[in-house]
Amino acid sequence: MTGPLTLESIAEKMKEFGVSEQARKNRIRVTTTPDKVHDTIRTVQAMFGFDRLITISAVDNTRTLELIYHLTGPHRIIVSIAVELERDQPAMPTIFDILPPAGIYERQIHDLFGIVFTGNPNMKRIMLNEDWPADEYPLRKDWKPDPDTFYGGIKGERS
Amino acid sequence: MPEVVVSIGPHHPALKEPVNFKIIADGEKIVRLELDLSYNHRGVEKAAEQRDFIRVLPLLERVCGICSHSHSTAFAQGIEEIMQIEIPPRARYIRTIIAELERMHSHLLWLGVAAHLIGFNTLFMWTWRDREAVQDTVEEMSGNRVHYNMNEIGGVRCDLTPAQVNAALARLPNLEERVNKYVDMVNYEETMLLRFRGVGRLSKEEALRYGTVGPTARASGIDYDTRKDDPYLAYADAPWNVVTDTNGDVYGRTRVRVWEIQESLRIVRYCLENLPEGAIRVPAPKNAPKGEILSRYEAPRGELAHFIRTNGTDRVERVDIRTPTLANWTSVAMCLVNQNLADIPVIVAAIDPCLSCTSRITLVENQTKKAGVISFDELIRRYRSRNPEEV
Amino acid sequence: MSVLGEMFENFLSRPITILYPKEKVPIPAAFRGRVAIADDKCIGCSKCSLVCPAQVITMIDGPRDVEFKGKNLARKKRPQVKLFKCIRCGLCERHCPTGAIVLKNELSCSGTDGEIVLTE
Amino acid sequence: MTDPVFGLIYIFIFPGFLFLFIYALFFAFLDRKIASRMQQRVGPPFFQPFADFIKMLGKEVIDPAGVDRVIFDAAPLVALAAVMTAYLYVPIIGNSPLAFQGDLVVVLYLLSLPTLVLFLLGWLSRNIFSAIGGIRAITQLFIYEVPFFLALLTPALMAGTWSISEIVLWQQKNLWFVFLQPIGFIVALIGLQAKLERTPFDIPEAETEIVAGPWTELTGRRLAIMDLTIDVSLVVGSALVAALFLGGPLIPWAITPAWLEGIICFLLFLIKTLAVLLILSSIKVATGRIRIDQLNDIGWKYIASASLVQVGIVLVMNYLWVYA
Amino acid sequence: MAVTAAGLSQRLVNWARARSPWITVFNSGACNACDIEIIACLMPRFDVERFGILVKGSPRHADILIVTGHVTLKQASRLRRVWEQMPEPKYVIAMGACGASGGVFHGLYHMMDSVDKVIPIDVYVAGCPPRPDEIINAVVTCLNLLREDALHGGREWRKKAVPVTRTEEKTCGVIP
Repeated sequence: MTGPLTLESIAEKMKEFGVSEQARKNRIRVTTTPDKVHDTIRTVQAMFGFDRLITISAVDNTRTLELIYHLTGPHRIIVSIAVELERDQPAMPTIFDILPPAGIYERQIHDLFGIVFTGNPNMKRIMLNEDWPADEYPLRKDWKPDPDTFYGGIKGERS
Repeated sequence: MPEVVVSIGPHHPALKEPVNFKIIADGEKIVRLELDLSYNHRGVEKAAEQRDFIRVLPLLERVCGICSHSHSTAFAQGIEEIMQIEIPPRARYIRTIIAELERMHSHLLWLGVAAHLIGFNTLFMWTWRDREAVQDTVEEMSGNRVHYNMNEIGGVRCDLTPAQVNAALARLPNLEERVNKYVDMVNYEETMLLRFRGVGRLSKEEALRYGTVGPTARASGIDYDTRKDDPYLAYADAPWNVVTDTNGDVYGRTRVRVWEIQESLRIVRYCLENLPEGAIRVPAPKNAPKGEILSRYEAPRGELAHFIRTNGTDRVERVDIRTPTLANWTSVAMCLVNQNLADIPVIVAAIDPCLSCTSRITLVENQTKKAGVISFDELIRRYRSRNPEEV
Repeated sequence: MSVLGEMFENFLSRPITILYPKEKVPIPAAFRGRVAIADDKCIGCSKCSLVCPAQVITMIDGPRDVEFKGKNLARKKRPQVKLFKCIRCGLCERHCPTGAIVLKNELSCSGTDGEIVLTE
Repeated sequence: MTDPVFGLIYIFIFPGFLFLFIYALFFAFLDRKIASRMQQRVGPPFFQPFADFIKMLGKEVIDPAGVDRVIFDAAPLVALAAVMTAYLYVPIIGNSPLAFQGDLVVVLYLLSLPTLVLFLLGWLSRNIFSAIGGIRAITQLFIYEVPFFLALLTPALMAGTWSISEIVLWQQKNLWFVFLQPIGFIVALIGLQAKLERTPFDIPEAETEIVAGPWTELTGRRLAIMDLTIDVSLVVGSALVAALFLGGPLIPWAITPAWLEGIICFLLFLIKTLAVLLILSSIKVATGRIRIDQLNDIGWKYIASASLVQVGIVLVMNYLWVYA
Repeated sequence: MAVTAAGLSQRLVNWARARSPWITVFNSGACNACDIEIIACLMPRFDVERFGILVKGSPRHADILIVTGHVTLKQASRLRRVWEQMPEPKYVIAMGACGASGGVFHGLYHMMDSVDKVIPIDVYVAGCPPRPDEIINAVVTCLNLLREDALHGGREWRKKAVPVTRTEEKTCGVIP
């Protein structure tokens, strides 16, 4: 598999989906838009055999919510596909249909960041307690726990 | 026979960790199930954002008690790569030794627990007896049996003295002999064969499709091992092989694990004998530059991935921990359908679930093939009203 | 039935159990056990309290003159550790400039009061 | 059984209730001790089962919501009474004074009662684990009972009597049945292991699968009595196997003072039951639990056919014996 | 000294209780380390069966509840229920730093911080995780406490009120 497949060729191909750069050895980072994620993943899957989803990471960088899909395959190259979403009412098409393990990661992100993955058949509350308030997402940067509520809160961390 | 709902967990003798299975069973056969794994959610990721690099390592170590070294090493090597510092070779070797000792103790532990789950307490006792040798070694080296706290950004906390190295080397021959015995036992012991063969089978295609990692994947014939694919620490130097098996069932996973103990012993022996001289740490800056990294590490259960993003301060902006157990859960849900009620603990244990790692997770629901007589919620409600005592 | 041989071998041999309260289990020298604070060495710098991940070290009033690098210092505070809440990570020992706070290779006690504090 | 005082002593003190109680607890201790020594551990002290029993008697009794208290209290007592009664027909020192033609069948049925009681308790507990455990117990009963009965009936066929004491007498005159019917002996041991729900047949109370099966909801004295029942049936079962296959307490020659003969017979009884216990404990330690469907498979395919083969051999031997 | 049958039987029961502590382990969301060390106690090296300790699956059979770790919100109600299911007399051991205060997780958003906000704790063990010998020490401490309680005729003398939490209110709504 590794013969003609080089980092450069993959990076070159990925240019059509957005900004593509070679981050460090064996890593490619592609920045794209939400509507192209599905196509990008399909393309890397079909053309270069990226059949394994390592994880989906969500980051709140205070301006936007960022989703990063990490994929790898038998050639040991990791491609990270990053997209940015708006902070209010973030929505994202699911990739559950092409990569079944994504279901778990998507629901986890939904719980902690409030990103809705449209098309995921099972978007129930999973990680937090049953009586956790519906519109509070603890891993967002601006989330501050209410010290009076039942769920305690992060007590003053010394800096 | 009507379908019954069996709710196993979160407090159940087979499960040392809280997890809940709602199993809809037809007699002894499982029709479908629902897993709820989030009893361990603590919010470690949020806390990690608020502590500096010194204090975050003990926190990440306590994400999980069995693979504690994995988490802190994955994090430390990610931060070191962002800071662009190279740790000294001696520190690399010491980290490798601890990592492989941890893998050995984890696999021995798993073998014992798997034996316990099929009621084979003798093997349980024996493996845990022999595991004590590993634990003693680790305790001598690091000062704690479980949470070693060996890592620091830029190296390791304490050095190995020649006496410790010799004591560890002296324990290895006995351990090797015992592990060879376990290889025999796993291959020829009748009750284990009866209970493990053909249970929870995953073909190579399914294992790939459901994204399994670690021994679960390797038992299905996928040679996916981060230590070889993306060598870190001292794995490029040491002589060892990736172990695979083609069975794909619990039996295969057991065999892969016992063989991996043998490989780990080889790595530990190599590292102890070729321990380089020199410093054990380099000074690390207080703040890390801006950057992001996906740090991969082969934990005992499979590939562990830490996605770390830093923002130029002394803490991370985000650390996203993808644990091997999480990657394997989808396959468990698939394995369990149409199996026996009695096999649930074995199948679930076969991926060596580490739920506290998976602290933050999930529920997989299988699409049912068979329509029940009454609705699922109704079943649950009826069941609950009948079983107020149920935990 | 490959276990039968070893089973009867074990049956006839002595158990390997350490009869704990009577015989002590060997504790390695590196073992990180109970916290101990040497009051005469402590210069009250609060580093241990800042670095503790579990936040179990609080600084209480403890005025005393201590010697540090040949100079006499008038320290104001000294550390106090909540014994049952210590996670024995060893960070305080690693960051203490004078070696006043150490994790001894001793076992901690068990007790009925979770708030026990340790200052000496 | 003409003398009422003797009858009372026989039933309540020796070898009846009191002795049986002590011996059963001792048996439970030995069972645990052997297992722990085989695992290179020290194991419990000798008073452990007694302390457990007393402690459980002193614990709070909790009624699970919605259960019938009377049945829940009475069922363990019925089980205990059944196995204790069964013990009275097994020869301990010489022959049982209560022996009658056909007591073997009575003993076998009395020994089956604890399983039925367990099923009842599991079903009444209103706990899903207990119910599954109860169903498993009754399923297992159907599997092992046939081979076990067949295996224990072959000595009766050969001796031509349905009384345990007379079978023992027959062995005194001829040969122990363990040499004549080794297959039957093995099947009987396996059946006994299954009847007592010990590994590899602890399917109904599989701890790691269904918590404790029918036992889950039992607390306090109910649990104590059920535990004692299992211990007593261990004694009765091994005494039965010792009597039917190992020649029981009788020795082939007579010893002049009757009291000395009594003591020797009693020692023989102890040694033989302990030998059976050692075998049973070894089986327990050396195996893991099998699944109920595997038990079904193995039970009907191999164990039942083995016992049938034994019956056939016995019939042929009987034929040859009579016409020889 | 008057020796009554009732007094004797009470002494017998107290003797038996101190010699047959059956434990059940509840993982209230801990990191596994404590659970591993508890199982390590059962192993040939330490073998707690020589004290009569058995690990039971059903809380109905147990005398001592060992809670390993801090209590996550989701486990709090379950912990309370397991504790309520245990028959009297019952004792609770909180394992390690997490049991006492949440340890390194002290103050995180999805946690109750310490076990005694949910159920009363009798014995604390220090360590993260405690060594097996420390766990044995804790059980011994618990048995001493049991003897003392027997002298005082109950645990009330220690004046450990059962804490009332919001979890309890919630739980009581579920359990009939």
